[in-house]
Parts: sequence; C-alpha cells; structure tokens
Amino acid sequence: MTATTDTEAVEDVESFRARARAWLGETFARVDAPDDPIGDRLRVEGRDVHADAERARMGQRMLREGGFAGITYPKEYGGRGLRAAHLHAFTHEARAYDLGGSGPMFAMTLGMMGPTLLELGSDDLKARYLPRMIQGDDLWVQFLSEPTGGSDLAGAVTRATRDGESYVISGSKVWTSAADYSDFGFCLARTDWDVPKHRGLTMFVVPLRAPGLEVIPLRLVTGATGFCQEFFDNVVVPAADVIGEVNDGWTVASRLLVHERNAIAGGSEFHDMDTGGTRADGPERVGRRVDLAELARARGLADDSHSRQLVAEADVLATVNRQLSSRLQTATALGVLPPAAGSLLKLFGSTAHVRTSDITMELSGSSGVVWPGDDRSAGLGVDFLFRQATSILSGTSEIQRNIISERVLGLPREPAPDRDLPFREVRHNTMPKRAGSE
Amino acid sequence: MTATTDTEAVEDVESFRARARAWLGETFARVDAPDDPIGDRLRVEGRDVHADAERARMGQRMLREGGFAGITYPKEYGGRGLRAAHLHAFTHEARAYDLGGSGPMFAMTLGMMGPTLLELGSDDLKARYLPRMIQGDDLWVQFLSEPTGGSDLAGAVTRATRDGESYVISGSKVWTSAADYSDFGFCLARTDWDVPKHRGLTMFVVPLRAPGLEVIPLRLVTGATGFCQEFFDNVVVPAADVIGEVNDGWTVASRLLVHERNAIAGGSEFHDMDTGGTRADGPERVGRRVDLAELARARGLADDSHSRQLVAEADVLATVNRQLSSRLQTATALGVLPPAAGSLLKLFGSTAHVRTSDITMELSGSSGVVWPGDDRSAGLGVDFLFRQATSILSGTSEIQRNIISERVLGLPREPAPDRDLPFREVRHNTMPKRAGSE
Amino acid sequence: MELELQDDQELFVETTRRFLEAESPLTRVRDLYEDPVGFDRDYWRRGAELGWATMLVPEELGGGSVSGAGLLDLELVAEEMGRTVAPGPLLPVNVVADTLARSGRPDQQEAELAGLVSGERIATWAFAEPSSRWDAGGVALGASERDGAWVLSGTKSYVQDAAVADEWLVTARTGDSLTQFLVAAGTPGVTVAPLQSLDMTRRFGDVVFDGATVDGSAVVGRVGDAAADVERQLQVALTVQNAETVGAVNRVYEFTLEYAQDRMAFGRPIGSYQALKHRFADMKMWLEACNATATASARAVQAGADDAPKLVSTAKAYIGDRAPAIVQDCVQLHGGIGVTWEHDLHLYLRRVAQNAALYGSARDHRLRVATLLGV
Amino acid sequence: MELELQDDQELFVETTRRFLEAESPLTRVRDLYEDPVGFDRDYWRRGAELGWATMLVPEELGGGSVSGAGLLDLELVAEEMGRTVAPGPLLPVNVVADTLARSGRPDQQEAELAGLVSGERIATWAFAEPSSRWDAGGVALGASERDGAWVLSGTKSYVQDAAVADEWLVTARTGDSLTQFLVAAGTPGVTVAPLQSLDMTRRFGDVVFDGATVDGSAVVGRVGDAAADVERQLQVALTVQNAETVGAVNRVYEFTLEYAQDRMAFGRPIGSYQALKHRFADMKMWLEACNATATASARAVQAGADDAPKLVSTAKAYIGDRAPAIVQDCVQLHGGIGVTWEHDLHLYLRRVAQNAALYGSARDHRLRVATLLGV
Repeated sequence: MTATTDTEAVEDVESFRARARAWLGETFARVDAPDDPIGDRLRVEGRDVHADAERARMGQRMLREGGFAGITYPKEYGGRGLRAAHLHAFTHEARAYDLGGSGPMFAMTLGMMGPTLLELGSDDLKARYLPRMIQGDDLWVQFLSEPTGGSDLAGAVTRATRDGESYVISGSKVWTSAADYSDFGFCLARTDWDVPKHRGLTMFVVPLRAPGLEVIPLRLVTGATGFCQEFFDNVVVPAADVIGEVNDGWTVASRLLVHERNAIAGGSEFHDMDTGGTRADGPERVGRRVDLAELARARGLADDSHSRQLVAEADVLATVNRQLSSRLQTATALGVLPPAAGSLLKLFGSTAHVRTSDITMELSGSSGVVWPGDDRSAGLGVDFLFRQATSILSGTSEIQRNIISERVLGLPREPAPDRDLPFREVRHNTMPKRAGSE
Repeated sequence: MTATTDTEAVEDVESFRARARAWLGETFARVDAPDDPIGDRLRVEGRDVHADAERARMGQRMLREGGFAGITYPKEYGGRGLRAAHLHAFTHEARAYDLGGSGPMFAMTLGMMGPTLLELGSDDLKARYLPRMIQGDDLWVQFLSEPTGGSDLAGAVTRATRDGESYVISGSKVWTSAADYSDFGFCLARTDWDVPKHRGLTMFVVPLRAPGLEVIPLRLVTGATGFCQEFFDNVVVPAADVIGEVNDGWTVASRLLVHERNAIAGGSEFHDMDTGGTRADGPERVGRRVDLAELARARGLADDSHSRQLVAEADVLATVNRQLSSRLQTATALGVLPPAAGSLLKLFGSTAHVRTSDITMELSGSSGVVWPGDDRSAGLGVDFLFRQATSILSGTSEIQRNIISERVLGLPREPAPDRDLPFREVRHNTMPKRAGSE
Repeated sequence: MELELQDDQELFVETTRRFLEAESPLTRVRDLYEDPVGFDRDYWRRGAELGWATMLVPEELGGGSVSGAGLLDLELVAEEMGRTVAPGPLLPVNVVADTLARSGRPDQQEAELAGLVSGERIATWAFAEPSSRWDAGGVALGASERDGAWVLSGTKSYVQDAAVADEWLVTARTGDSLTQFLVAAGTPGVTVAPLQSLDMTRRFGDVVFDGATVDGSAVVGRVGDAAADVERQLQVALTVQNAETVGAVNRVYEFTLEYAQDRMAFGRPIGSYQALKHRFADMKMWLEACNATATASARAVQAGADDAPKLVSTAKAYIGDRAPAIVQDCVQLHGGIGVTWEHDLHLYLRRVAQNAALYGSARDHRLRVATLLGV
Repeated sequence: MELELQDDQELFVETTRRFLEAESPLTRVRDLYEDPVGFDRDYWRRGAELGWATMLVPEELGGGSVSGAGLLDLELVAEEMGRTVAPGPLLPVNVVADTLARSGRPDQQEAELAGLVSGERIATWAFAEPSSRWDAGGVALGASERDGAWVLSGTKSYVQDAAVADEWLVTARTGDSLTQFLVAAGTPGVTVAPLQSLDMTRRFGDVVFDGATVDGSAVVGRVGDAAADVERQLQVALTVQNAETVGAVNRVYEFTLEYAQDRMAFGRPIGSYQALKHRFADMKMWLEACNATATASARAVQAGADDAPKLVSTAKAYIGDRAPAIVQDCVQLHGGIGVTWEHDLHLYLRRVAQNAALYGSARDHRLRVATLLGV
C-alpha cells in the first residue's frame, strides 16, 4: 500500500534520486555521523532538547520547501504522493547530510502517528494536523504505557469521561519519549469499564500544553533523561478529537504498534530514518558506540586470543543484525513471513545489544568501573547500567517472544484470564500515589 | 528418620568406621577409580551386562556376609539397624575398593525401591523381598515412564485390569535402566479410568521374567544401549503384590521420586553411592571424563588464553557443583530449603554437563569429529551427540524448573487442564504401533 | 533459505528435492552408515546429471548454471542436501572444479572437467593437515622441484572422500609460498589412511605423501602463487558448508515445531508452554539470522566483493555457534526419544556438529574476523 | 549465606543488620552519591565499635572475633553490607589490619592496630596500578633503598578510599621480589588524584609516588618477602568482595521475586508466566551456587587450606560472571521501572558490576585457575 493512486504519472525513481542528490548537496552540509539527538539524550545529561527540537523543525521545514517532505504522503496533506522507493532513495542520499536531526526527531511523528492518522483519523483531524507534521510545525508523541500497566497496554487505567461535547482525562502515562519538547500526543484512555479491556478504550488527540497536563522528565539509571512521565489531572479535550471510533481505541493503538515495528525494522513506507545500515546494531541501541578493537588495543589485549574473539563476536553480531534486517524486509514484503516478524529483528537487536554490552564490560575491565576525570558518566560501566533498556522499552523481549511464538509460529496463545472479563473485574496493579498529590 | 529405634544401643560411628576399614582392606582389592558399569554402558557398545550384574550381586553378598549390607535397614529384614552416619562412614571408607560395582548397581534397588517398599509395602512384601535385596539376590528397576507420556508420569496409559485374585497388565514402559539384567520392577499402571489421572494409578511388583513381558534394549544415538523399553502383553500379577493401596499408586511413585532425588543429591539414608565427591560433575553425567587440560595441551592450545579459560571454566563448574551439593544437603537437612531443592542440583549438574560438553567440543576441534583408528565411538563428538541426555532423563530440566519455581519458590502452578478431568477425557498421545504387532 | 528465486532456480531446486526424496531417503542414509565409501557412485552420477557439479564451471568448459550465478545455485543444492543429510562429494568436487576452471591450464581443464561435471570422476581438495589449522599458515606439506618434477612430502588430513577420489588437489608449501598440485590416485609414494567420522555417510582420510613424485604438469596455476586460489577455495567450501548446515537446521526446526504442536503433556500440547514457546521464538530468530548471513555471504562470494572474506567468516562464526545449539535444543524439546538411535535427529546433529568443526570452527573464524578488523 | 551460624554469630549478624538498617538506609546511600568521601567517618567508627575491623586481629593485639574464625565473621558482615549496599572501608581496613597483625613488627602493630580496630583511623591497600593487573606480576612501582630509607616511584591505581586513608599499605617492586611499605598520608612526594566510580558511595584514587622517601621502619614484613602476604591479601579481599556481592544479589533476588508475585500483567501475576518462572528457577540455582562457592572458599581461606588460592579464584570466576547476570535479569523482570534512577536496583547493579571488575575479573581468575591446573 502506498499513498499514490495508479492513475497519476509518477516521477521515475532514479530521476527523483538525482534531483534529491543535487538539492541536498546545495542545501545541507555534509557530515560523517549524523546527529542522533534522541539516542544521545539517553546517556548525556543536560542536552538542550528544546534547541534540538527547534533545529529538527527547521530541517523538516527545509525539506518541505525543497519538495522532499512527506514523500509518500498524499499531496492533499502537503505530501508528494510518491512511492516507498522514492522515500528510500531520498533517505539513502540524505544519509551523508546534516538535516538538523529531523530524521530521528520526526520518526515518531511521520512514521507512526502520521500514518495512523492517515488511516484512521477523521477528515477534519487529517486536514488539521497532517500538513503541520509534514511542514515541520508539530512533533507528536504517543501516550500508551502506564505506570500500572507494564507490557499490558490494553490494561490502561487512565480514564476519559464524557462531559457534554468534551472528554475529561485523568491518569498517568509513562515512557513517553520526547514529551517534554513535543506538541501533540495520541492518548489511549478508558471510556468504558464494563466491557473487556480491549473494547473500552478510546484514542484522543491531546495538545501537550493543555491545562492539567504535567510532563515530568524521568531520570534514568545513567543519570540522564530521555523519557517522561505525564500526569493528567482533568485534562479537557473536544469529543471531535477522538481518533477512530469511541471504544475502538485498541484498533488505533494496534496500528500505531504496527507502524512502530515497521519503522524499527526499516520497513516504513512513510518515514525512513536510515536504510544505509548505520543503525544496524539495533534501532533501539542506546549508549555510546564503542570501537571495541580500539578498546582492546588500548587495554593491551590486542594479542590476547580471548579478547580478539570478543571483538570479533560483537562485529559478527552487528553484521548479522544488518543481514537479518534486510532478510526480514524481503520476507515480509513477499509475505513469506507475517508483519509480526518485525519482532524477530527487535529481539535480535536487543539480545545483540546485551551481549555487546557484556563484551564491552569485559574488555574495559577495571577501567570500566573506575576512571579518571570529572565526568561521572564517562565510564563504560555507566552504559552497562542501562543494558536492559533495549530489551524493555518499546515492548519487552518477553512480549516479542510471545508475538513471535503466537503470531509468527502459530503456537497456542497464553491463557489470559482478563481477556473476556469486564475490565472493572480484572485484577490490575494500583497506581502509586504521587508525592504531594491529595 | 533412620531405621533404628532409640532404645537400642548403637555402635559408635568411629568404631564402626575402624571395623569397616579393617574389613574392607582384608576383603577387597584397592582401585583408583571404581568401576561404574551403569554410566559406562551408556557409551560403550557390547559391555556384558549380565556379567556386570553377577559381579555386583557377588559384591553385595560379600557386604552382607561382612555385616556391612543394608546398614540403615532394620535388622528384621537383614539390615544392620544403624544410622545414616554409619552408612556415610562406610561408603567413605569403601571408595578406594573394588566392590564389584555393587554401589552403583544396587543404587536403585537399595536407594529407591527398598526404602519405598519399607515405607509403603505390606508386611508380606517386605518380608519376601527386602532380605533378598540386601543380601544381593535381586536387582530392582522402576517402570514409570511411557512412550506416550514424556515427563507426565501420572499420565500413564499402561492398564492393569482386575481378574479374580490377579491383575492383568498391558502396555509399554520405557527408559528403564537395567531392566535387561534385573529381577523385579515397580510398575505403575492405570486401574481406574474414570477418575482424575493421579487417582486411578496402582503400583505393582512385577517379576522381570513374567510371561508376556518383553524387554528390549534401546539403542542410543551413541550406538550403545543402557536403557530398555518393555512391552506388557497380558502380564499376570497377584493382587497381593500391589504396593500401597489400589488407586494410590501415585503416592508410591512420588516416594520413589523423592528417594531418587535424595540418592542423586547424595542425601539418601539407605544407599550412599559416593560421598567423596567423585560424582561431583553431576550424578547424571554420562560419557567419558575428559582431562581438558591434557586435551588443550595435546591440541597445542596450552598458550591460548581462550582455551585456557575454557579449561578453567569447566573446572570451576565441577568445583561449584560439589560445593552446591554440599550446601543443598545442609540446607535441606536444616529445613532452610524444602526437599524439592534437590532439583536445583539436578539442574545445575545438567546445565554444567551441557556447557562442559560444548567446551570439550570446542577444545577438540576437527579432531572431535574426524579421528583415526577403527573405533566409531572413539571421537569426542560421539559424546556430544548424547549431550542432552542428562537434561532429559530422570526428569527433564523443564520439569526441574517447574519444581523449583513452584515448590521451592512458591510461584503459581502451571495451568493443567487434565488435573481434574476423568482420565479418559484427557487429551493424550497415542501409543505408536509396534512393528509386527497387530 | 534464499527468499527470492528465479523461475529456473525454483525448478532446479524442485528437481533436486524430488531426486533426493526418491534416491536418498533417511532410511538410505542409515544404511550407508555401514558403507565404507558412504555414497553410491551411481547416485552421484545421476545427481551430476541434474547439474550438481557444473555450476562453477563456465559453459565454454562444459559447465553452466541455471541462474548464471553458479555459486548461488550451488548454495541451493547444498541447502537441499542439508535438509535430507544427503551423502555425496558435493563440496570437494565443486571446489576442485572451480579451481580448475579458474586457474587450470587448458589441458588440465580438458582432461579433468568433463569427468567431474558428469559425475564419472571424483576429485577432492587436500588442504588441512593433522595440525587441523584451516588456513594457509597451516600448510606444512612441502613440495620441492627436482629435474622438472616435484617431490611431495607430508600428510594431508581431514580430506573428504580421500579414498574414493580419482584426484587430490593438494595445497603444498613451496618455500614461503603455496603451490597446488593435482595428484592422481595411485601415484606411487601416496597412501590413504581412512579416518572415522561423526557423520553417518561422510568419509575422510589422511593422505600421506612420502616423497611422492609428480610431473611438472601437475601444478595447478602458477608455482608459488596459490594464495588467492586457496582463499577462493575456502570461500566456496564455506559457502557450501554453511548452506548445507542451514538447510539441515531449517529442517530440524520444522519437524520439531510440528512435534511441539502435536505432542501432549499434562493435557496440553507442549508447544503451549510459555517456556518452550519462548525457546521456539529464540530459535526462529537465530535460524532466520543463520539464513540471512549464509545467503548474504554467498552473494558476496558470488560477486567477488571486497568484504567476501570477512562475510564468509562472519557467517561461519555465527552459524558454527548457533546451528549445533539449535539442533541440541530441538533434541531437548523431543525428550527421551531425541537421544535414541531410532529417531532421525542424530543424523542431523552429526552433520551439523561435524560441519561446525571443519573448514575452521566458529572460534577460528572469529579470530580471522578479528584480524580483518585490525586486532 | 552461611546456613549454620553459632549463636554468637547470629547475634553479631543481627546487630550489624539493625545498625545498617538504622544508619545506612538506601536513601542515605543515595545522598552519599554527592559526597566526595562516600561515607561518614562517624558511621564507620560506630560500625567499628560493633567489631567490623577487629575480626582478623588476634585478641592479644586488641582484636578478636565472635566465633574464633575471624574471616567467617567478616564474611557475614560483608554480606550484610552487600544486602544494603552499605558504604565504608570494610575491605581495605581489614586487609591492612590482617597484614599488620600477621606480618607487622610489634611497634607497627602497637602504633596502628588500635586506631584501625576502633575505626578512628583508616588504612587502605595500594596494590593495583594503571595496567589494572591484579596479580603480583602487575606491580611495577619501584622501591629502592638509599641510606636506610626507601625511595618509591610509580603510580598505584584503583586504591579504595585513597584520599581519606591515614595510611596506604603499598606493594612495591624491589628487584625481582615484592616489599610492602606502610606510608602515611601527607608524606612528601605522594599525591592522590581522585577517580570516578560506578558505585554510589565507594571512592577510589590514584596514588602517585614521585620519588617519595620513607623510613626503613615503613617496611612491613621482610624486604623482598611480600609474596605470601600479597596472596593472603588477595584472598581476604576476594572473600570480602565475594560475600558482599552475594549479599547484594541475594537481596535483589528477594525483592524481585516478591515483585513478580505482586505485579499483574494481563490479569495474572507476572510470576505465573512459565517463561519467567523458569528464569527465577535458573537464578535461584545460580544464586545458591554463588552462595555455596563463596562460603566454601571463605572456609578454605580461614583454614589456610592448600587449595584456598584455587577456591578463591573459582568463587570469583563464578560469582563475577553470574552476579551481574542475575541482577541484570532482575532489572529485566522489573521492566521500565528497573532502569529508572528512582528504583533501587541500580544501586545494587553498580556495586555488583564494580565488584565483578575489581580484584581481578572472572576472566583473570579463570586464567589463574588454568595456571593452577597446569595449563
């Protein structure tokens, strides 16, 4: 599925690529390693995220002006109405340029929320928001996870209560990346407590500066931030800002997750962060990219067969990760594997990250846990503290294994006692009290 | 619990040990590594098991004559009526002597079936069989596993039908060690199909040379044998030869399993194969004991840091296995851990064996899979084929993990749809047809 | 394994698969356990008629491949043979044919290739030695020139089908460099000592050269210039081996997954237990990764890419570790039946474990990757 | 960790535990993250009153232990401190006190031990160097004699509490052998450069000796004869470290198991999912094995057994691998909350990961075991 109609004449991909290459060269500076404000922020304290966001918005605006924004989005919303091949061609060419970090910064907006809005949003919502996304005005986030919910996204207990032409939302969301500098959110809230959990949820558009909505950056084990927790205290949104149908929010959330998986697997038709393989050691990778060969040399281990094998093992995992990514794109495109096969890549990336993190610790030895200088996060051991993050965030490895075994392999589903119960009868976790609230 | 009464005067352990030492020295030849006919048989083709059994029976008879058989069994059945401490003292002293393999060969008979008979057998059965076990006349086996059952011992489909004063048994058992040279078996069979599975089983004494009972040695991946499969075709046993109560066979089987676990953990009060730690790399170990340091030297890897670490890793696992065994004995004796903690040791031994097998393969390299000479089982790769055996036999590692998580840690039990259903309504595997039958 | 095949390739795979099903069922593999040769020459000839030995030989030399990318077609055959743990000298014959086609003199090509391609003759590569190093540095067998002839002394080991081969392609040390010789079976001074092998059907031997003398015409390529040929031979051998291993593991995984869906324990299929489900998920991930790296490295070798040496070693390092681990976990999932002779699992485990160790173990190839990374 | 305690030991553990709960709750540990010293001297003095620094010092020198087996009592304290990731110089002070008690001259014992035992003074062991080798062979800092005094040049690194210590026990190279010196803080020519540390409260420093001169009376033991002392110091350090690590992991496992029993997902406690149950089972197995090897090696060191060097390294090799793995899996089982600053898991992970790397990694100790196995 692409956003073009077959009746239109479409520019040839190679001619498009040539135009893009020329334009990029005239417009942007070349860089060796494009900035990744999102990944970097998880490690480094004190990065100015508002400046990052401003730069990314500017980059996206320039793309729009050059005619290279929203390449596969319909023209009526400010897109170019082209095909995935054009998108991939453009991204491939753009890899070497500094686009202000707009690639990663707009990944969620244009790769997940935009496509979902396009599929399920009302005409009014699409007209209101899609052009602003494409021209770099607004960054979007998703409010799915809750402190009480863990992996069980459909067990959301944030409540939305109808009040005339509005809904009033109260509750808490967590693990929202980018909420502290973005503009709008998709918010999943419970609108009916008397039906089973998947059938009482509704998805709302919530402006991040709405009264009653408080966004708190979450401090991570590394000392840095990068995710937020939000507290909704009677936040009022218009009933017209429901995405999809009332009580059909799970459908919307499911589409979001599909788009997320596609984006991670590099298979998105709407926003392609990098087809060149530079994110090959897992799109969810966090922490520094360490040159392990250099580390081994610096630690005097270049002649040690055990250390040499560790260096090679990490390299093998990175190479195979890239090869697997490419294979799975083909397999899902051909229908040899179902879309859920994206979970295979997520799981591979996470487990490869774990192993690479262990290898890094082993090669760094004492110097990884005690180090000179003033920087408390300079030691490689600090990255080790965050080792599991890639195996937890955006769907834990346990959830990925469930998905693979049930939806790729067709093994029987786990018994879920809550599946058919009215939600108010389901055993769930209680919301921890907020310090100072009530 | 020991088999002595407190009113009797009991010989001091050290004086008993001194007597044992003297007697052993006079009676048996010293050996460096005692023969282990049972373990050896799993690897080597063509071992004369009947001769092994005869030698073991002779050894046991000599123990009986010297007054050192059935040390903790009651005197009325031909035992010595002493305590576990005497047993352990004797075994410790006996380690260095060639007792004709009676230790391992009578391990099941005196460590599992004997104790269970003592606890649950009728006076008649005890009087009939215990003295013969202790004086080395009879070897016993257990018929629990079935081809259709896997880990689910209580799902037995071998049937025993009442016929006057007899029962008629038909079905098949498998993974019986020693059935091809032993004398009697504990056989678990279904006597009531209209109650849940645990409540319709009965345990019978079955003579191995009963008409209609066929014992077939099972060929293993290594090419060797060591286990048998049995086919019961209307085998008739007297109703008096039921152990425990009719339809209460699961209680008997459970006690057997407890005694088995104790024997494996070295905690049996009835038969102590070896307290000296020579079985420390797992009582379930099969395959050759390889000197990995020597292997590394022979393969020119003595200066290779990776290979040196592999050698050390295997040694570390063997050492920790011994230390864990000792700790768990103390912990269960003190009640710090429940008896089910024996599963921790079984699991450790199995996983350590897997790792050690991998290390052996890695160190042997090409020479493990292609080797000179005429012996098709000489290559270390042949042991690798049997790597999983320790993780499967006597309760799979999956079952051990269930036991640990449920009975040691108190986590919720797995849903078992068959637990409360009448057995005939339970979905179970069908018995594969025997070639040539019907 | 390859996801996108040309129509010709589909047909080729289908033909090979049907041939193997008919001519080499697992019962036949079991029978061959007792056979000293391990395969039937007629079976091999008829396989060769399907094209099993032509793929790396250009059409003008009597070969040809269905897709034009011979190594990728060879990969497909190797995978099918892995799926059925089929016997036969696929790897050594193709390695030698490839070397002759690339570096042989026209008279050698003329004399040898037709027989290899037709399956009438069998040749094998005698490279490794008792040191069991699978790199050029491990070649100690020496060749010295004397009056236009060459005298070979030393021992080759781990030589597949050594006893049945009509020729051995021998990698020898000539001073600081390597030279390869095509030596005919029966040459005086050469003896073959059979070795035992873990695989059911694959046979190996030591080939001992005790001052054996060969004519100067036995040299393949230029004297002292065999390094590139040896690298190519290793790449071809590893491509075949990796494909075969991956084919075998794909098949084992398939029937184990089926078994888990059918086999009941405690009133439920064992495949409904989450602990097992998660292991199947992990195995699927490793297996897709094995497939991915095998095909990616084959493509690199086919294309003669600069990074082919690293990608081939990467594939072997990954597959050599994961493949035996997956098969062993499949044994575990089968329970007791999985360690019996009667079950077919061990036929696969033997092949996969043997492949893991030959042509360099995972460890050896990690060290090669490290060297290529400059450490 | 130890399963059977004497009554006196039970009381001792109980007293220590209550003290730590009151004086060093995890909130206090968090506060100390910002403290350059990492512990409060008064807290340490009051801990010492409980006997934290007396255990390896014989009664006649002002020490004493509750059980008579001082190292086993020390192990108990270390375990409790691990359970609460408590701060303080337990390891270095006891290592130095032990060395002085065993090898010091009476005047050194007189001058130093009372202060160490009472907690008034703090001493630390300056052994490793920037090469981060944790064996005698890694000692490069040289000491040379000049007119009855000794001149020290070189750099010690990874020195715990280097900046706050009143004395450093310095292991120096004197020709082919080792000699140890007790050097007072403030000695001219010695400077301390603080280092950053992964642990919340444990501080380290480089101690740089730039031709620093100490009197001959600073020598501890005999000149050139420190090898046995160094081996003993490593054994004591590893015993304390292993006990602390095991205590920390025991605690993490306890609260993670509780969490899994309480935390719901999809209408069930997460501890009811078989995949997680099996991981808890594996972790319990590893954890019992960690406890087993830690206590067995402590007993061997206490007894001065011949195999103490091997058992201590075995314990570190096992625990150094398993402990971080268990804690990381506990992080995974907690989900997102487990990677937040607000959750206490990282306090433990920091301590455990740091311990894994210091005084020799699992790798280093495996190599030592290999050497002891003759390979």
